[in-house]
Amino acid sequence: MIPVNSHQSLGLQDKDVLNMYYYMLLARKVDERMWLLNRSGKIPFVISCQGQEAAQVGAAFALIKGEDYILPYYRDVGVVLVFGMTPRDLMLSAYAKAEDPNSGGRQMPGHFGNKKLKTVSGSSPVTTQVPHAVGIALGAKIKQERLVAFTTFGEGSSNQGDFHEGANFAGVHKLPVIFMVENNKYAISVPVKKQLPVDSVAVRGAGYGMPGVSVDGNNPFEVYAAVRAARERAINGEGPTLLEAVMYRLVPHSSDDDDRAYRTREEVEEAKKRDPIFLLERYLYDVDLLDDKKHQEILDKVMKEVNEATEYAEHAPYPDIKTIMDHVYEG
Amino acid sequence: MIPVNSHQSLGLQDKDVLNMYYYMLLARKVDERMWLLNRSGKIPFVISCQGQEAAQVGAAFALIKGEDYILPYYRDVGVVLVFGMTPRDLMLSAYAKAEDPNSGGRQMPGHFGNKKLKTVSGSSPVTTQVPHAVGIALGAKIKQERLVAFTTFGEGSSNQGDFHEGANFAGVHKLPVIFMVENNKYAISVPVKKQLPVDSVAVRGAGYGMPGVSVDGNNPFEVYAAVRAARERAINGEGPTLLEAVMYRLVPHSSDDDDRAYRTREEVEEAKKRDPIFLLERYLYDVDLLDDKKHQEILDKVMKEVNEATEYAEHAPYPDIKTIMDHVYEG
Amino acid sequence: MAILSYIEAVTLAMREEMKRDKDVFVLGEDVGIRGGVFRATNGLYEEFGENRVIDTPLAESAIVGVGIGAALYGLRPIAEIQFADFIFPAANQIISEAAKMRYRSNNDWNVPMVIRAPYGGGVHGALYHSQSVEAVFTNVPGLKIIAPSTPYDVKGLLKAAIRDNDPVLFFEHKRLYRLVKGEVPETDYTLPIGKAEVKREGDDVTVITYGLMVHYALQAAEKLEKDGINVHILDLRSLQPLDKEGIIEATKKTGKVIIIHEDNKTGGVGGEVSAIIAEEALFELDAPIKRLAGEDIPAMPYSPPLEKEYMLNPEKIAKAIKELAEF
Amino acid sequence: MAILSYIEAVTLAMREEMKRDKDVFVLGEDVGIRGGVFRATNGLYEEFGENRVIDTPLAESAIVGVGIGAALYGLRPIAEIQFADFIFPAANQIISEAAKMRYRSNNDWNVPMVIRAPYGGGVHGALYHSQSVEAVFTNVPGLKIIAPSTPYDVKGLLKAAIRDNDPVLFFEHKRLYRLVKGEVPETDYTLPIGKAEVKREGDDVTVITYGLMVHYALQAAEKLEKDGINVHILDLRSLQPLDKEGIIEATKKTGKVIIIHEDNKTGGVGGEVSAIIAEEALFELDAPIKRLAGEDIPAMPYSPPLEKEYMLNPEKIAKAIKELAEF
Ligand SMILES: Cc1ncc(C[n+]2csc(CCOP(=O)(O)OP(=O)(O)O)c2C)c(N)n1
Ligand SMILES: Cc1ncc(C[n+]2csc(CCOP(=O)(O)OP(=O)(O)O)c2C)c(N)n1
Ligand SMILES: [Mg+2]
Ligand SMILES: [Mg+2]
Repeated sequence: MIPVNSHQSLGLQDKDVLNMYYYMLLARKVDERMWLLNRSGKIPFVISCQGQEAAQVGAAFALIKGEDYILPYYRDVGVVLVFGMTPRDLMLSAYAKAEDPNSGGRQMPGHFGNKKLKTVSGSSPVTTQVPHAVGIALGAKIKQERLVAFTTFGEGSSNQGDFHEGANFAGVHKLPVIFMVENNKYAISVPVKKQLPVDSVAVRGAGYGMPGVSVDGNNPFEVYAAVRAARERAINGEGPTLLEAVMYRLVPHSSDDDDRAYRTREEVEEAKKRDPIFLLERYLYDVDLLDDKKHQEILDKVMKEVNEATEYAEHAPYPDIKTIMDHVYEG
Repeated sequence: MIPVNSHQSLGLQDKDVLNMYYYMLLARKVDERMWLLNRSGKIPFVISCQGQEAAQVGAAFALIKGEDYILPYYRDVGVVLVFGMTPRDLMLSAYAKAEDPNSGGRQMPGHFGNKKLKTVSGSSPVTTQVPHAVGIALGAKIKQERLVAFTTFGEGSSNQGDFHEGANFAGVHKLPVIFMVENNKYAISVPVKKQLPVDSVAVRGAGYGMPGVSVDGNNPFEVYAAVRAARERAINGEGPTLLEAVMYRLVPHSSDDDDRAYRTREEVEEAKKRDPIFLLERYLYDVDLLDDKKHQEILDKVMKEVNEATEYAEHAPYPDIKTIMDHVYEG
Repeated sequence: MAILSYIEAVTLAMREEMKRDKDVFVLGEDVGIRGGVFRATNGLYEEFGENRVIDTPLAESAIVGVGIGAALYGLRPIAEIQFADFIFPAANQIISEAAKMRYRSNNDWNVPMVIRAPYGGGVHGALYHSQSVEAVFTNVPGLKIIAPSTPYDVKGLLKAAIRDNDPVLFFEHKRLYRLVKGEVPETDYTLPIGKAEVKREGDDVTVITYGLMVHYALQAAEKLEKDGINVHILDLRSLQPLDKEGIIEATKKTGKVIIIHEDNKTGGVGGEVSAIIAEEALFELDAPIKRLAGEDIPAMPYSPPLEKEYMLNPEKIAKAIKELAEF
Repeated sequence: MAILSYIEAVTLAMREEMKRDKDVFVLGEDVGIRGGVFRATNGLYEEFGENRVIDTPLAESAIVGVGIGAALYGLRPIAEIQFADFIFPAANQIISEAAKMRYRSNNDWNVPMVIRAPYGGGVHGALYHSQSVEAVFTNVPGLKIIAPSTPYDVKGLLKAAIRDNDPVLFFEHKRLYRLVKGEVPETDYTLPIGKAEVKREGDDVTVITYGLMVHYALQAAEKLEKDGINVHILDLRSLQPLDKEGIIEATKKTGKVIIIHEDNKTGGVGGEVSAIIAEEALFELDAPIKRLAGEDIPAMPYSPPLEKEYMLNPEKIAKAIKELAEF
């Protein structure tokens, strides 16, 4: 389903594409491991990236690490990995250990944040990061620094007032910010047709004087190209862009959810045929960037990282209870 | 500027048009009187409809009194008059007297409300009425009653989250509600180009799966036709409509404002040439519905009402201070 | 009489009221076919259909704001906020609109709406799925606020809330949903909003509390009984209005008062309760009015040892009561 | 030393800080060419340009949320909420985001932002332009809350707030804007957040208060002086954190405490102050802790007699103090 030999024309080198594959696989395997750990009672909670890795990794590849800011949402394992978060970091967070760089074990997994990686701390109430991204872009404009703020959120979350207020503010001030909706068709149990009266969130861009672009979220190259174009626009002072990457949430909402209550197994199985990992694998085989041996090598590398990360996190210490009052205020 | 003989084709009879003129003039004269009373220290505050009467009266004429609900905003003197609020009611409110049917003198003028008139009580924080209108429309749908909820707000206020959340909800559930933006070019001192990255709020309709229609707010017939069409749609289960009536706020934001700080006198003078009262007068003369005598008759009638209302309100009693604790809760 | 869990009592109250009055309906996120993320609306969609059990878009200000509109129209909405932590996007609709509608319209319009929200911690919910948010709303006249502790109280108070003609915030402690079971009559009873209840008689120390802490206090009292300390426990049940007489009576009972809540201490409901006593029953006191409450941190951490450290428990409570008894 | 009005002190503090630190900027509704509806940002647009004095769209959640983002980026935003009554659309950004950012990121990110909001009544502002909203935020650790009463305190505390590395709500009593003038040094001074100040020494009755009520209490004290009643007045200045030691010391001074605020009594800041005293200085008391506060109505009515009835004034205050003195 990814058109053969489409990556070159987008300026992606062969090694980039393999690298994308690596990150997508890494995200998937970290995620799968967390489910296992959850089901065996080792960690209390997982929220998944499964099905969204292509969009996440494709997007992050179009940004510039060290310059751009990201304000990811809870599913963005792919985004944060590309930006430098390690599987160990993620596992430390899943186990709520002291060394977790996101929050020192204070927040649930999926609440990413790391100043060094320009990854802005996120919370649970959805869509609050949208105005923050706009504020960072405003800051960059005031300070005349060339960078973008990139933020993501679900299609359900795009119905929060903060989306509207943030997008409008960015539009008025032509700020260097990229809004990317990861439309995975569900908001917990609520299907997109009960969330939105339109087929695509991207149509809302026009209302904020910005391009609204909908792309195939299972194709990392398409997402890469769209984010790259949006970044260009932003950096050139042409203002924000609203992107929508369309995909499917392959697993339940979270480890607390049971999706059999609200969607059929057939629907899920059907979607699995477009699993982005699988599609990119097929592409890589088709364009001869991957064969069984190379494939196994990558898989081994990924699994080694996941194993080591799990091992490390499992044995890492919890935060000291004496720290509970720390950092309410400065000092 | 109103095309000659345009009212008949819209289904408006001569007497309707004269009636519209009467209400517009009444709104204007009530408003002008309030400024006088304010400047002479008799009432603490005025917020004006001046320049917006055509849109307000045109819209209200397209609704059905006794069936439809209105959720007006603070400038909608024209809307509420057509729906049955009297100049006396308005003056009682301006003087904050006990008999004020809007709030018993508890709220500032412009905070309309009267259950008998299906005029829903409004507050000061802008745009909160938008979800209320949607909720009324939802109620009507649940109870299968044929009516619409009509709500208005300024173009600045359309940037609040509540607009987005309300419009989206209405779109998803295809509810019988009409959103009308009165785009008078300013939100206090902030011109529309600092509020909106688009030329017209109406373009946002598409994002909510509803028609977005922008009309000349100085032409009551155009507004009437647009609201009537929106009402048809709504009643037929086709869902909500977003209308924008474009006009100009002819006076300062309120009696506390001084608009010389932020807009030129030339700009205001220019806009006064399109004063909707003046345009409709010219139209009525042109189509021979008005001559000097008739004009004077209407003016006399209006001024008599305004005078009597002022007189009555001025001498009406204040609420008893013993009532201050009443109606926090039922009983 | 059936033995129901706390959450079953929630569901039952809604079901009974929806049967009784066709104007009652439910709206919120995932309340439909999913039956709510906690399953509080379980079965209602099947029984009453999608016109009366409405899955809304993910937008709390609209859930409450649209609910207000429907209430103005004459319906009786029950809005579910999925977690109390997510009530703040709706703060303006609750505080500026629902709470003030009757007063501002001089009794012309009113908002008969219930807003249900699961709150509280001890469920690995971390910073944003564990909060106690009730105190934010206790400075807002026009609202009623309920926080029941038992299945019996849940049914009686939720039914009362649904029939009330003013907006009611109904806070359900999510840790209690399946932890606590109790007898719930099949009869159609309601309980008065604004009345506290003595959950245990005693004459040494008075505990004033609500929610999960009622149970922890009861456990602490059992333990202390053996040490010869008799604990009197008042369950506030309603946080707005507070039952002043009940509070003062409970104070008189022992002369030693400790107020306990899971919520942060500073600015919590305990402050108001203490102030009422200090203003109206000072000379009944034999000891300072103590407050035992959550630490003043932004919210409860995820990491199990930190969560445990934050949460009060029967041991911490027993210790504090004992200290006060020995004062 | 210049004599400035309260609002001039607000403007001066911002101007000085904007000169001192180019990362400080202002955003809000009508703050630009209009200089704010109260004129608090008067002249700043002309002096610092539209890049640092930003007229935002009419959307409070964005004003605060965008401010938070800019603060995360390293700037120091001063966000103006036009009237405190309109802060609630931003409640989620304030409570869930600004207040929790440092804690949730384990000290990695922080929000050095000031949110200024004119509050309070007595200005014919009616239900939605007169509210005292401070108590809604006092249960939220992570925020600091300031409510100064004099031009001197305004300048020192606003400058401290701007330099603070955590989010600060800065409530300005709008009735004081032009009512009160006072000496304001030209020097670059700050005042400590969290410190109350004794505004009058006395030994019969202690008044604990803040904002406009400080002035009314001072007037009442003048009057009572003639009756031989010496009133001790503590101006809290900061509502979060509260100055516990200052409160206890002021309590000890007289043994008779009356807490006064314009805000509704129930759930107001007075409850917390009273609870602190009842917990930590009970035996210093010679009388019940009194609270004199706004009636528990949703907000202050427009009609002049009702507004007057709602507002406390020096007479009502003197009466209450006198009663307490005679207790
Ligand atoms: C303000 C708020 N309300 C409710 C929730 C509970 N909640 C968490 S995720 C979610 C669904 C989000 O759906 P969507 O935006 O489509 O993102 P997805 O999970 O599908 O990626 C809900 C309702 C929340 N986190 N925040
Ligand atoms: C939530 C909120 N924020 C701020 C205000 C203060 N305010 C009152 S009217 C107004 C401008 C409204 O502009 P617009 O929506 O264009 O309506 P107009 O007054 O121009 O008709 C502002 C900022 C308010 N009433 N509510
Ligand atoms: Mg989704
Ligand atoms: Mg306008």
